[in-house]
Amino acid sequence: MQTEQTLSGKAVATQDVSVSSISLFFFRLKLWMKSPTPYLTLLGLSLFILTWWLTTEVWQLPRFEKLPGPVSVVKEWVSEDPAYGISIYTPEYYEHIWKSILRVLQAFGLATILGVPLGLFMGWKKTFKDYTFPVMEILRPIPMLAWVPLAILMFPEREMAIIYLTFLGSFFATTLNTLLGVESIDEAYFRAARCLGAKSRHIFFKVVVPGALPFIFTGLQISMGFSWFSLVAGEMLAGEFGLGYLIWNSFILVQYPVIVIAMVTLGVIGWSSSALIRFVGTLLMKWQSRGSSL
Amino acid sequence: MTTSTSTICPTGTSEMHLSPQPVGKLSIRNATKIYDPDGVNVLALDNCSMEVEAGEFCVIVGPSGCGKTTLLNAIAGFHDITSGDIFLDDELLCSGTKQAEPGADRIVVFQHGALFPWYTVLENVTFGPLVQGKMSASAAKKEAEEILAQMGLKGISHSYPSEISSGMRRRVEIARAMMNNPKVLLMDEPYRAMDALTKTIMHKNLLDVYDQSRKTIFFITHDLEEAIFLGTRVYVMTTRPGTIKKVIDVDLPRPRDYKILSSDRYLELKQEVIESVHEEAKKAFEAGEREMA
Amino acid sequence: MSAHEHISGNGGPLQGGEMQITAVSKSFGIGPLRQQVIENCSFTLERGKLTVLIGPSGCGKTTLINLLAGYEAPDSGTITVDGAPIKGPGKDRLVVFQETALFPWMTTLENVTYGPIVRGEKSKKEVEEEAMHLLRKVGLEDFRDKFPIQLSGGMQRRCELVRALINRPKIMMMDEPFRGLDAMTRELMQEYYVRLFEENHLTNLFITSELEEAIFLADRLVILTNRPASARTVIEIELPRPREFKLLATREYLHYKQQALEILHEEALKAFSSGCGATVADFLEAYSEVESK
Amino acid sequence: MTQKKPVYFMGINLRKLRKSIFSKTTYRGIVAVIATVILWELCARFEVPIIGMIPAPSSVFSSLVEQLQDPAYWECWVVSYDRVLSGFIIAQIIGIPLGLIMGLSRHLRDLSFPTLEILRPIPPLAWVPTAVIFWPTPEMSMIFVTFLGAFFTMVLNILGGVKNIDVRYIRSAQSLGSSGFDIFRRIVLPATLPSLFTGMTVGMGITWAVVVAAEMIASRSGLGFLTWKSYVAGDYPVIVIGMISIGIAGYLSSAVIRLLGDRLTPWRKII
Repeated sequence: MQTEQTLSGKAVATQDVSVSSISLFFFRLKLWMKSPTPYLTLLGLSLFILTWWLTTEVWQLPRFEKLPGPVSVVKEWVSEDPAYGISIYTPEYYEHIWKSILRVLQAFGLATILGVPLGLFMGWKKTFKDYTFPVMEILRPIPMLAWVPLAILMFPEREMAIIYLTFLGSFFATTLNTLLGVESIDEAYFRAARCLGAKSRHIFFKVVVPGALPFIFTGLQISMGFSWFSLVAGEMLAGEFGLGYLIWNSFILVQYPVIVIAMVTLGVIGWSSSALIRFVGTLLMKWQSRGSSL
Repeated sequence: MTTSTSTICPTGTSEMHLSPQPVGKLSIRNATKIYDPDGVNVLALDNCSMEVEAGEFCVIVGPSGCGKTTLLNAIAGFHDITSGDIFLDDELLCSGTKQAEPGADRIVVFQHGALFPWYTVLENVTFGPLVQGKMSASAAKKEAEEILAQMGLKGISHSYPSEISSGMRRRVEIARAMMNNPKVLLMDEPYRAMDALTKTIMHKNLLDVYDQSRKTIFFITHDLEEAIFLGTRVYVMTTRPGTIKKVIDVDLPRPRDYKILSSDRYLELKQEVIESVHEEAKKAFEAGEREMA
Repeated sequence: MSAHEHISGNGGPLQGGEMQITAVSKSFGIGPLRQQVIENCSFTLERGKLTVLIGPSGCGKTTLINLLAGYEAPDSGTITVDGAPIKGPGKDRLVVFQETALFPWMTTLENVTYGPIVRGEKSKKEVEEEAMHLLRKVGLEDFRDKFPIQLSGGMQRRCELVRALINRPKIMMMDEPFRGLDAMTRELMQEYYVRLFEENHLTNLFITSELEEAIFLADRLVILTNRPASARTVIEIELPRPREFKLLATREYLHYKQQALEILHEEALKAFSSGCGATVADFLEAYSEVESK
Repeated sequence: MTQKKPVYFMGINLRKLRKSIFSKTTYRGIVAVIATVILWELCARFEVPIIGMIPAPSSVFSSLVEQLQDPAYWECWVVSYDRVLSGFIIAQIIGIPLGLIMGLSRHLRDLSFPTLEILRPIPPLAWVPTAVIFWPTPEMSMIFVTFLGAFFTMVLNILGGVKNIDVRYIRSAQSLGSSGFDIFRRIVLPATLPSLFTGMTVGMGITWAVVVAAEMIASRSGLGFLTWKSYVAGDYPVIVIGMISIGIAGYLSSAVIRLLGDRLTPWRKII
């Protein structure tokens, strides 16, 4: 199978040289524009927004009438003088965003710094795994959000409690995926390294770490999702500032369009953070991407 | 490609008798291995004995699951044997009480290849000397480039393994092994799953390396044609529990090329091997089905 | 493995068909991405003969079989079975795929009876009886209620053969069916398959990239050119039937092998001059040196 | 050289079982868990900062005895399970057909996938206020949020499962004379089952997390509320009991799904 793939791959590669890569990109773009995909995508999105608009603002169906409609949301969002105090022109909006990002960064960073080495070590030394893994397995089924009251109790400050919650969410995902990554490394690589005279520390840094990288990054992506998930809950229950708090506060103060603004903002930031991790992953794992792109 | 230089065979020259002392003599005496998976004993090797001369190209053939790889792993030091002794150059390598330590004097070329995918070709080839601290980075790089060039692999040293063809990958793996000047090269069905054309190239390349270095090569395969074409001696193993059933001296002259494939002697040898292996293969096949039922 | 009995089951003898491929072309993509995979390819699958297609890896063999099976339509040219042009996939032409395409969620028996049952030609009981009859012949009767994952590689291939045969196809198409099996099992499967063929004399098309396998099996050997693929040469293999493995050590076999290798080499040369493929370059390098010696 | 033969009892390889029970791994695991509990007790006794705030295992145990006899505690289990199951089942009813249709029809996929992609990164809990505004009863809004948690995972897993079906299976079936609905029923459906169950397992995990949080935020019943109430009331050991109960409840639900998955996809088990 391998040679066949390489062979056909090379055949494509030689063609790419004869046509320049820019013109090829435009050709692909043109092909894509000719296919129904972009139009259906647009249609789907407009249908969604149209339904939202019609049900809430035009027909004002029962139950829907209370929901904020797209027009009121967008108006509020881009207004220089927003009725409820949150728009792209108000510093408060950015303060909420920044606070949430900061919390996720701290928690996620801590989870990565602790989780990755722990996972690597668990995968590398079986004895260590024997002792630590059962404890983790017992803690794992407890949803991270069930920790909320205990977290508030444990930490003197609310801020620390929220960060702790967010940290818990990502810590398990990171550790377990790293462990899985080490265990997925083909035994032949360990054997080859030992054959070539590698000592323990060489094996750790030159086989275990790079070999587990793909799984580590999958883990980081999942853990980033979890961070946002638990952050919102933490902020809703115990926050001052932050997007989760903004959602809950706007609900209590009956400032409904702000809820939607905060939700969409959360979605965009959450999506961008996973995209960023994917990007860093591709950069670090050139040996994977270069091979497959060929 | 055929010019012999000092880099690819640092200890010897193309003529064997000139080298001061050929190394890499393997003596396997009464090796027995019992596995214990799931609390069930499986006899993988049963009193297996063989003497591999220094500088011999020794080929082991036998049906799948007959214990060929078990033997290779014991020599490489990946696991122990239950009883018996294995000597390398008259020094005890492993026995029933002692597991061999994996080391750069016995390098394995693996069945599915084990180039580190996360390192470039050059980083792979220089891995051995660098982790052993035997060479400086620049010296290792220079020597690696030379070896790669001799094996016809110029210009790929900064590619990743996933970017080159499977045939090239195998050659890089041999280059990585030769970089350490091992006493024995252990090859575990390295050309399995390659198509006929690629195999042709691989054989020629391996014969070149062998003719220049005269390393002891311990080669495991399923492919009988390959066995006779490459080997100095072919050892036929029985189906599990594995022991040596027959030793066939391949008295074809070296250096070998494809003309040998049409010689009468080659056909005779092939006949002989087909007969003894086919019988074992059928036994193994039927035993496998009985086991599954 | 009692393959020497007649395998047609209890539904009368099987009747092979004749397939005519005339000036077939196929390309993928458009504009600068267009790749001509098959160009002006013509050959005939003669009634009751075993035709083997061989060509370099990635030359478009699998695309060709997709066209013949009717999964894809050719850009131009015609494909007829017994004079009638084909329309889409049909049970008169059955494909046995690379690796295995047994449905993993069905047991051996369910897999085999799938075809007749969905077509509803016979009662379930009749179909199952016939399936059991066939399974018994290939030694799989004890495995009727096992899932494919519980069968060994060789058993899976035999189950696939039965799944195809029970539909009484006019033409059997085998797309590198033994790829991925180890060499020993592969040889046994080849022997087994050739017995089946010699019993039935269905029209068979067998695609492979292994030359040895090709010559051992074939009545007619069609050598394909490199991309874009077309039939380059047809060699009639007049080795005696029934075929035995000893054949591989005879002069006649060797003669065919060298004849075919020469043509494959020429094809590799052409492919190289059109700038295609590292494997081909490797091959050329090795092979040219052999010739110049 | 005598060979030991496997000993079977009710289809279980006894030697293998004995080997795995009396292994170092089991022994080390038990030691580790016991050590953790002792450490936890000590931390609480000596009032170590942060960790010491967690109620000690001894006090948790004594209040557990009380709770187990209290019908209100069991009421919480019923209520939470009720919510999880309603949300989860609705997610299956809507998610499975949607995922299948999106996998089979390219046009429908193009049409609906972007909308899903936009809604998916919004954490489910961010929907709580909107749900409370929209649905007439708090119960319904909670089930809606629960539903959301499982829904996206289901759709994406099934979509992936359908798209990854090996084309050779479809082609074989076509050759063998099968077509239309029969291919759907006998090929597409079973081929998607493994990824469907993966989606269900992941979805069940998310569902519990969502229910617990939603109960804390916007409800007056259920296991999540039990934990929150205990915190507010200062009955700290019950917080730990609530957490453990939630852990057990979540684990049981996943175990049932795994069991169901193994039953319905027997071909994945090896031997």
